[in-house]
Amino acid sequence: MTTGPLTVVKCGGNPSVDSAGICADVAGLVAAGQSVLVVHGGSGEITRLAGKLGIPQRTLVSPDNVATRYTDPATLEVVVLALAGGVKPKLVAELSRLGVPSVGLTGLDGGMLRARRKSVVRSVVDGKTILIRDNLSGRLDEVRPRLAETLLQSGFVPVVSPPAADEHGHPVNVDADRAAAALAAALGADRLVLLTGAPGVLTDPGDDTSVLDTYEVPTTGAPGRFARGGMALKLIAAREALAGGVASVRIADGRVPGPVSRALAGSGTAVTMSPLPVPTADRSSVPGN
Amino acid sequence: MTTGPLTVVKCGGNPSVDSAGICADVAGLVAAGQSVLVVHGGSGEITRLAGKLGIPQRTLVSPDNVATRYTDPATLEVVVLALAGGVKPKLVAELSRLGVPSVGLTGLDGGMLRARRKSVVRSVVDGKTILIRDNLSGRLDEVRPRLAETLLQSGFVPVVSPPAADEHGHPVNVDADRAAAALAAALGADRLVLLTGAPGVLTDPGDDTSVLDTYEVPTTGAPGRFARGGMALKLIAAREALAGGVASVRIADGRVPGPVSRALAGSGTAVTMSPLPVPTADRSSVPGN
Amino acid sequence: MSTILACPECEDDVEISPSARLNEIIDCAGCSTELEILSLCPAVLACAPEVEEDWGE
Amino acid sequence: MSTILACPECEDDVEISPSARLNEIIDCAGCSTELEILSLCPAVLACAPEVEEDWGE
Ligand SMILES: [Zn+2]
Ligand SMILES: [Zn+2]
Repeated sequence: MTTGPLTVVKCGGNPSVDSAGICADVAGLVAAGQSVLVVHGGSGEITRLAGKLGIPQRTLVSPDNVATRYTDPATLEVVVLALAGGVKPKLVAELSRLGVPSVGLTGLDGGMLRARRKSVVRSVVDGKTILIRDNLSGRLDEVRPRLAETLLQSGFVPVVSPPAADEHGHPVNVDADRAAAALAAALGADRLVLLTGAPGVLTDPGDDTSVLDTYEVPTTGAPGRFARGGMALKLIAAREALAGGVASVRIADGRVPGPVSRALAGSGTAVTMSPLPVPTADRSSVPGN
Repeated sequence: MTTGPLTVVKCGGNPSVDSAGICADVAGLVAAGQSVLVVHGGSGEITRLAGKLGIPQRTLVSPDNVATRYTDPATLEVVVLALAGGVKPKLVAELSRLGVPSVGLTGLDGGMLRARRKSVVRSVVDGKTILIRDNLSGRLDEVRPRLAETLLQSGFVPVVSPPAADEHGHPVNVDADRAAAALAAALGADRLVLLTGAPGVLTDPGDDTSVLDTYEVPTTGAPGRFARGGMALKLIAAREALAGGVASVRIADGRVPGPVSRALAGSGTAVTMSPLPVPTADRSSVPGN
Repeated sequence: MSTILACPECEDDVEISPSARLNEIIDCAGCSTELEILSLCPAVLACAPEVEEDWGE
Repeated sequence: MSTILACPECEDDVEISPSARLNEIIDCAGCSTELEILSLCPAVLACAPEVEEDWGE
């Protein structure tokens, strides 16, 4: 029913990100005849619910110093509860109140997000490298876009989050930024907006005014010298979207009023990829359709 | 994509109901070219999660002795967590493992289920009738079937549960049996199967062999003398489906292997409605489309 | 000790027992109106709101 | 007291310190193979499984 450009918006689990403002912007885009797909995380809600349920939260730190949530089976249950039962119905209800027909989905629905579970991961604990085998997280290796396409064509706004399904059909946690990038690529989206708790890519993480207008990620390997902490993940997600054919990828502030419209108007950091003639590994790992 | 008959299956929150068997039956129907929509409750999971979260569960008993869950705001949050984040992803994952592309939905998605919140309800406490004003439950008054139709036409099995949205777009709990009946009527379903923790309508609730082959509900008022406890709700739901044009409505055992195929083969109780020439109030309260 | 109030509908005496509860419904003996106890101390009565009768909810 | 085991790859001595942890990775000084401590008491070593290197996960 809609024929305008498709924008994929990822809003974080950062509690400071303004979900009401995001929903209002989505409503504006939809009213203007555009298509939108929303991807969300929910780290704040996961932590809150895990605390209430008395499930200890641990962090895995890889030997190259990337921190991720240790998703043991009890934590995966909390992740799904918090995302599918907490964050998502609130976003859907808010969009609905704004007159936007939206549909909450996880990667399990319609077999949309498929991941390969990492059966063994390394984590650094007290300076020692330990192998962890019960971590239920994975790397996205396939997007089946038919469900999202069907809904977008009928004028619905899909609201998507982890988990994905592993090779045996069991839920696994995946990175929501990279899920947004993979969906944007698979759906042939025109734009990907990754909202975060910072004004964009900063040269000095302590100085919000050090935001870069543009940032060029290398086609392979580490995403570069201003990629610290969670920003490294976002830049890898951005690269995957660019490699998958998404023309415009921006990392922008989710804490301001009208965060999506501001980002689309040019605030935040536009991510580009240094050109390379050969196809990258990332491109082949996320099929376009 | 499917052109066969549409069956709506309601599976209860009763932990004894065999959800793996239900999913296998749904897969069989889909493989045979039929369409299926699943509606689920989750009272067991709601009670379990409320207990873990330390949220006391109370029951409202109406002056005519019907018991319902007291859904204060904290309980509504648990209801949504348990249904959308607990029961539903497990059903979707199980169907997916069986090769059935399914999509988990609540009544909020696509504005599918609309309810009028009962701002005041009566409850009997210690022999006194008390008015309760913070109960977030409502009576379904509109089904917007477009989302479910879109998914069914594309070959997906919708897996639906409460909550519904009230007149202000806020979530409210609704009875899942009646939601199944309203969806069956609105979608023009051929068959409604209400699975429960009993072999059907019993003349003696203590004797599983006292199951009736058929049960005729009056067109209005109390559903009759064998309608005790939760069975009264199911018979009212059955009546609403029949009044809405669903040709076949059965109440059958969800605890046995192959519960759906057994019910469709004639086990359990077929519910009929005593004929009455004038339209009933129930018919007008659940529009067909 | 019971409290005596006037029925807001017919002004007959209505007795509120010491065991009465907030939001309890009592019937006026004079006019049969259903009254709700809106407050216990001080005792306040009002006509009870109509509640939709709905089989099975 | 440290335990000494033979490297399953090159049979060189590998020292397991008293502070070693289950599933810890240690490098064999002789052949540089990564070894995993599969059990502490008794100490058991095996070649560590390959772990996919994946930036950003
Ligand atoms: Zn009176
Ligand atoms: Zn060695």
